[in-house]
Amino acid sequence: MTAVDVVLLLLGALAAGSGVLVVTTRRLVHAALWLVVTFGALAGMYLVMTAELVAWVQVLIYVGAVVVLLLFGIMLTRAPTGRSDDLDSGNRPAAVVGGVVTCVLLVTLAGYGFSSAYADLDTGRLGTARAIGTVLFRSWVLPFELLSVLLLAALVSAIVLSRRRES
Amino acid sequence: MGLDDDLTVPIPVPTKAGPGSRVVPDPVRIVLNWGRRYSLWVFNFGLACCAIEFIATSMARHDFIRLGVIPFAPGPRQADLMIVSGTVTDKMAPAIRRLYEQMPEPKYVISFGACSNCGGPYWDSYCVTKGVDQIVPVDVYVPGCPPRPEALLQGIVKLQEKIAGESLRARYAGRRGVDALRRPWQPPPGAR
Amino acid sequence: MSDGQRETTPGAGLVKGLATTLKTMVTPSHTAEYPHRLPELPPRSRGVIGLFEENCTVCMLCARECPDWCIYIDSHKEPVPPARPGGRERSRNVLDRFAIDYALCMYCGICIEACPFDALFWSPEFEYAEYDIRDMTHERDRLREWMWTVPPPPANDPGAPAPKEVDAAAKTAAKAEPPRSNDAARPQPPWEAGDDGG
Amino acid sequence: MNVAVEVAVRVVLVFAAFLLFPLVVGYMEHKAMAHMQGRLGPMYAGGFHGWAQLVADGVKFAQKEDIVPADADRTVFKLAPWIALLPYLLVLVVVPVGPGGLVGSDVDAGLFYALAVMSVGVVGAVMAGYASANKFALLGGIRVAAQLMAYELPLVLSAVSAAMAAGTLSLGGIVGAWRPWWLAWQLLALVVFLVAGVAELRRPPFDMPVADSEIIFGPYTEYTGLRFALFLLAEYAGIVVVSALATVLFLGGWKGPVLDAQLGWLWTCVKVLFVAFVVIWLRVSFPRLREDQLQRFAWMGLVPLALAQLLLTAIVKVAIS
Repeated sequence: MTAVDVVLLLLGALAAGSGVLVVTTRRLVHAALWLVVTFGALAGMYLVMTAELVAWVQVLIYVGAVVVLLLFGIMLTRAPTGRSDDLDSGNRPAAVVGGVVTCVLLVTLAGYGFSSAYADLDTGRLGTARAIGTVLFRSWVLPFELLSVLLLAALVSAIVLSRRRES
Repeated sequence: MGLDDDLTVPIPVPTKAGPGSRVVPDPVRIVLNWGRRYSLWVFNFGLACCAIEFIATSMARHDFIRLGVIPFAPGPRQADLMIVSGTVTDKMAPAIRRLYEQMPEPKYVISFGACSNCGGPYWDSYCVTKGVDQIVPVDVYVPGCPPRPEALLQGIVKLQEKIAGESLRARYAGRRGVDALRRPWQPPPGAR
Repeated sequence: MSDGQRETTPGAGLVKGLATTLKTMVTPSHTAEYPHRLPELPPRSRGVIGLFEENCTVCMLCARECPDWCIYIDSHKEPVPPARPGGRERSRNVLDRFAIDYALCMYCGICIEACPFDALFWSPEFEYAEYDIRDMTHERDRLREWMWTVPPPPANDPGAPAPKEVDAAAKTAAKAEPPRSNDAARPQPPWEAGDDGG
Repeated sequence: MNVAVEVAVRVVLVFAAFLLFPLVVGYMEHKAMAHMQGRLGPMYAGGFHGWAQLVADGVKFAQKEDIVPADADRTVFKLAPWIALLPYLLVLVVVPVGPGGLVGSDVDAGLFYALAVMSVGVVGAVMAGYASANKFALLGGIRVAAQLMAYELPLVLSAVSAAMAAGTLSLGGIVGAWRPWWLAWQLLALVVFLVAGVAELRRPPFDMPVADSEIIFGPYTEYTGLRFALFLLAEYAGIVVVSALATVLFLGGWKGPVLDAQLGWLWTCVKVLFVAFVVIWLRVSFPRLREDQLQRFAWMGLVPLALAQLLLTAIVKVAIS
């Protein structure tokens, strides 16, 4: 076990731990703030795995935008500084079951799908912007464009949904 | 400064100052005093015509930033110096007291003009507080009705001299703060 | 580009704003540096009231006219020996205390106008902020010190008629009355003394 | 061993710059603003033209009473200033000051690193707004969040334009590829970047979140003493960082008319201070925008402009290659 492994494990534990705190804390805003820690730990894991660009994009998009958006939403609707006991919905068992099933599914899928994938970390050029750009716009350009169409559809539908009926 | 020599009722020590003020060997004390002296973020409590003179002092011609009086602290929490300029009415008094208490220690008050010194022209009005020093302790009184902007500058210089010579330990060890409000009956001037 | 078009160019206002501030920055500032340089106060500035106590007869008019009641006067009577032997003994008022509470004073100047004997004068001094409100009541020695800071009245505008009292005094002088002796014995205000000396 | 010493020296240098430059910018703000308003600014603190005004402020803030409101979320309240301040320190590490690796640490995707870390700083202000248990602070926090979301996009897009032009995400690489004629080519991106940067720092005229005449001081309403000073420091450090990024991306960093190799760091400093001066200049010249004007300006003005610049960059890039 190398030092990198240890750091990776620690970061993973941090991500998982703060993830649990996100769903168990009784303070709404704390949940969002723990989410920052989770995303930060995730970004750290990407870094350790030499996926530099992904790490910074993770921070930029998730911490810088998504969490801020979440906080914005929370503060816009309600912002109790104290504990709020109605955060717990009483669906804990179902949530645990759902979480475990998802976890197993994901781990299995990832295990099967990428068990044969091999990356040479020693060259250290895998996670750079150039490498990712090359791969993205050469081998994976079709899925990438499909995804962008999906996002566009989501955007358009959000606009349609939020439009006021003119009648 | 014989404000509270003859105070009989013990009053709890007001509040703690920031951590930096508790270390007070002499050279440090001079540095600390220097910092407080030249960084007086001012909080304007303008209530009447004196406020106009106060604003004039903050403007380009007199520009009290030269003396380190930074206008205007956004709120009481960031302020070091409150300048009460104008007629303090009994209705406004609680607000002044409250904002004064919201300021963090160490804090200073300048009473600017006759009305806030002791009621001024409204000394026998039913609704005017006879001097802001009845509700908050005042460090420097600036006379005038209204005083010239230069008079305020002189008051500020005077306050800075006072700050340069003071010791925070003495300030907080003694019973200062609210006790000026509860000082005993004052003999009429001249009977001293 | 014509002027009309320039008015509507987007961003022209923004540029103008930037230019204004920049221009102000490179021109000298107009700050009066008070603690270093004393201000040049206009004549008849109402800074503080000085007392010329030789003129005061303790008539109490000022204290009674003061809207704030901020003037404190104490006095006692002293017998004055008769002018001639065998004459009746007179009494005169002697000023014991003359104090003005500048915390209360509203600088209306009514006392100065009410004084029939010209004992009170406006001085432009303004530097008397205090740490304690009780120190704002200034006794007569301090008021007398302020008296020496009273500036001479500004000269009349060219061609203006002389003030009424000067006219009256000139007429009286024209009647060629011999000067009363106690006038000469009375100490003179500084500007008059200055006139004599210079 | 040598590596450790070198790292230590770099860390110390970056830290010194982090402490010194905000003070210089703060003093410059005092003086420039004063003279732009026909005043003199601080004159007494420290003797010569009040050079020590901000030092005095710091000394004073250190001895102020430390107030945490009774209803506040204490942990978050105390943590917020640090979260607001530290990202700027971390960004300063990757800003290249001179040729030949004169940089705290050369990160490959330096541009993305800088933008990502900078956006974290805003979380500090949002935390402060929420944790103060004060309605003005809350309003300020909401405005901060809304402003960040509006201005992050044009900021990133205009920065990306520079990266596209240079063909690299490394900040040092961008400066290396920079040519003087880019000033014309990337002018629009420079303007958008500066405006969005000023807005992201919540500086006037985009200071609705802290508008002290409307909502006291927004998220910082309840902060006193050292913690408030940290927020102030974060603001000035933010100016330095945004100016440094603008310098590196659009103004050619260490490249100057003469003596690039020897005096590169000096050119960088001069340019950074100049951009910081422009930021202050904007503050003095323009009144505060309204909240809705701000959002409209971002979404309907800056974003299309940034996209247009991106298109122009792409066209020119293809044409010259």
